[in-house]
Amino acid sequence: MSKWIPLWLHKLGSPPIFYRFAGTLRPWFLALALIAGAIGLYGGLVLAPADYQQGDAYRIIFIHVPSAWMGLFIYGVMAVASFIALVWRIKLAEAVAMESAPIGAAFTFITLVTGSLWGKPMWGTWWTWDARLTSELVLLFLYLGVIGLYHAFEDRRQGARAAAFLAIIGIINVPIVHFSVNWWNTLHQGSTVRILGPSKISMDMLWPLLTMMVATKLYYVASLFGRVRADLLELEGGKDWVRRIATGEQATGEQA
Amino acid sequence: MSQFLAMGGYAAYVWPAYAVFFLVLLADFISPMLRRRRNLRELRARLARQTARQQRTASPAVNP
Amino acid sequence: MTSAHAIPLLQARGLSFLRADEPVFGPLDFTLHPGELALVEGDNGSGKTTLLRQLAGLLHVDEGELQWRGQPWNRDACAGEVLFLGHQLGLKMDMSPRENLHIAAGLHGARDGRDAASVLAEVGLAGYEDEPVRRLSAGQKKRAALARLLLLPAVLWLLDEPYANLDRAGIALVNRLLEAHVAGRGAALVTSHGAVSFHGGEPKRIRMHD
Amino acid sequence: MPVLYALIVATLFPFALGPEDALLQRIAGGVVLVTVLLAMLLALDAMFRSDIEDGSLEQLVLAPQPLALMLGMKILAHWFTTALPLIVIAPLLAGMLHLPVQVMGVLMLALLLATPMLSLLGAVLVALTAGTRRSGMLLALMLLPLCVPVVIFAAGAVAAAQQGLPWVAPIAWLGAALVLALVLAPLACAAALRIALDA
Repeated sequence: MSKWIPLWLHKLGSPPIFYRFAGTLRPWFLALALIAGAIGLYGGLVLAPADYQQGDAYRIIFIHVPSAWMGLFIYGVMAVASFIALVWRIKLAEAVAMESAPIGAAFTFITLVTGSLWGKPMWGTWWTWDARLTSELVLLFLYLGVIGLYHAFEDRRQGARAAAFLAIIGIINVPIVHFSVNWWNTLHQGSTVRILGPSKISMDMLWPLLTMMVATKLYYVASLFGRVRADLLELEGGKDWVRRIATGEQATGEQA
Repeated sequence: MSQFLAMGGYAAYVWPAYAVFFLVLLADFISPMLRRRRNLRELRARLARQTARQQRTASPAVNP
Repeated sequence: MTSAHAIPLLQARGLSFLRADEPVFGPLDFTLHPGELALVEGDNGSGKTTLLRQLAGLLHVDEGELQWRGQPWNRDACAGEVLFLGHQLGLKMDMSPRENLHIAAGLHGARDGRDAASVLAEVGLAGYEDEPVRRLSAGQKKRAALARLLLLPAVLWLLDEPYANLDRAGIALVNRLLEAHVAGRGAALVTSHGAVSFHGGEPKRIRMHD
Repeated sequence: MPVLYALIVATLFPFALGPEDALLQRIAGGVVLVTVLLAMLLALDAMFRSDIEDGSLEQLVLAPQPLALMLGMKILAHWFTTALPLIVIAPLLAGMLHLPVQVMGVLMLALLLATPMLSLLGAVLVALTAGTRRSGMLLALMLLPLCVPVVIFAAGAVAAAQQGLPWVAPIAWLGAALVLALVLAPLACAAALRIALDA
């Protein structure tokens, strides 16, 4: 167990191999993400009926909920990659962790903005100190902390290791924040409005939602691959394989 | 169509939400592509400078 | 000079250090036995300080192998046996040399029969024991830091530019300390630009560039 | 210095909100807590700064003693010099904002449990930024998510006491968290420091 994990990781973790591997897979992931996204949005915006309580405003759910889910999911991926990076010092794991952070922050930001746009017609306010919204805001700050710490170091690998450590502290913190914010809400008897109550969600609405969740996941992989590829070129600037790419692409013309 | 765009009167909330979603993800997707282009350009410039330096140090030896 | 078959104190094979995938130095191969002094030679930016920090355990070993007394290097095995004196002297400016030595001795322990007063007298700081370090001259601060070498029971000294800021008498003092240390089966790695007049036999030389 | 800062911040609140007793009374507990937190944040950045600059942190890392234990002692010293003075003047600040006297005890208890938490958590983050140049703003950004639960429970206890509700539960949570942090934070701080100094 402790032997083959690093061995396997080292093989796929070899930057030139991963660079080619990610380069071939990325267009496929992107294409699948776009197809799934198109199907999901068609189902959500056109086919699904309006909600009997919220009218058409509920249609924000098809981007809001998948984004919220991605914000948490990417944080988990980042924490796992961070752990691998710290224990086995694998460059690729560092790149995966650090390049996941901006994507996760983007999804968390989308969650907050769309939640706010949804909340205005439903609650009559742009922002409420509801447990979920507050936790989401704290999550955004966690992401920003990781990104900020990463860029504060002059040596990028050192920065990646420090930020990876922060990411791991953060993942311990997320459930604690959620618990404490919940408790805080009961104490202060704040808004008890729930967008998604315990009510059952109809099938017409559920399948577009699930399709969108798949689409955002596929998109994450595509975006992550692109980012890690760019990162590896930067980190390995002195190596031969990067030089070959640099000189080779001049001949064939630039393509991403 | 216009009925679809009106979103039952909630167009002012639904469409901005979707716009934010797509714009943020577009920016997220394009930024590493730009970064990669810039890095490759810088790397090429560095390699060119290196070969230029080598030629400069080599030429006096040929032509003293 | 020393028996070749004895276990070396420190042995490096293909040791190098990379920063952002650019080699800072290396690969280096060298061995250091008890009773040996090695001079680390190289220009500015050749990685002398980096090498010393790596040997002290402040920087990780990525490429190459480092052995301590015949075993793979690890932090706990050589803790307390290595004394590192870097560009920053590690002196608290608001405390006196005596108090600074008390802290160091509290962390590392002290050699038998040595105390702060006697080692401070030996490095020429008699009468300055209780002056705040802040008020000492640069050379005197350096001497206060060198006093640690006399007080603490370390086998391997890693001295980064020990001659900097010192006058002629101070340079002689460093040489005297090194000679006594080597004579007592200690070992030392010293970086220096200037020529070193060392009387305890010919020192080893580690070249950073070849 | 942090004490003066706390005094200034607490003085500004009545000017901003008006000297109305009932209003000040209601926010007093929270204001004192946040003020103390900000004052501690101000001093946090300097926790290892001078030790890094004069090289004594390197000597500490290389000493043949458990690093976590030594850092624990440093954190304790930092708490004594920055947080304790703040706790001492906290009743004064609370009095200026008309906090009821009966609640004062709970406030002090909450501060006694919350400030060591902040010192411990802050120390881990400061250690992580040890290899960087200026870190003031970054430190605040990193500390905010970690101190949210601390602030919630500490202020929650005071608010509960003020409303005549049972306040033992949040205090107990704070105490439990503090015990956990006392054990784990020095270890995390040592690990973070080794990463940031790249050992």
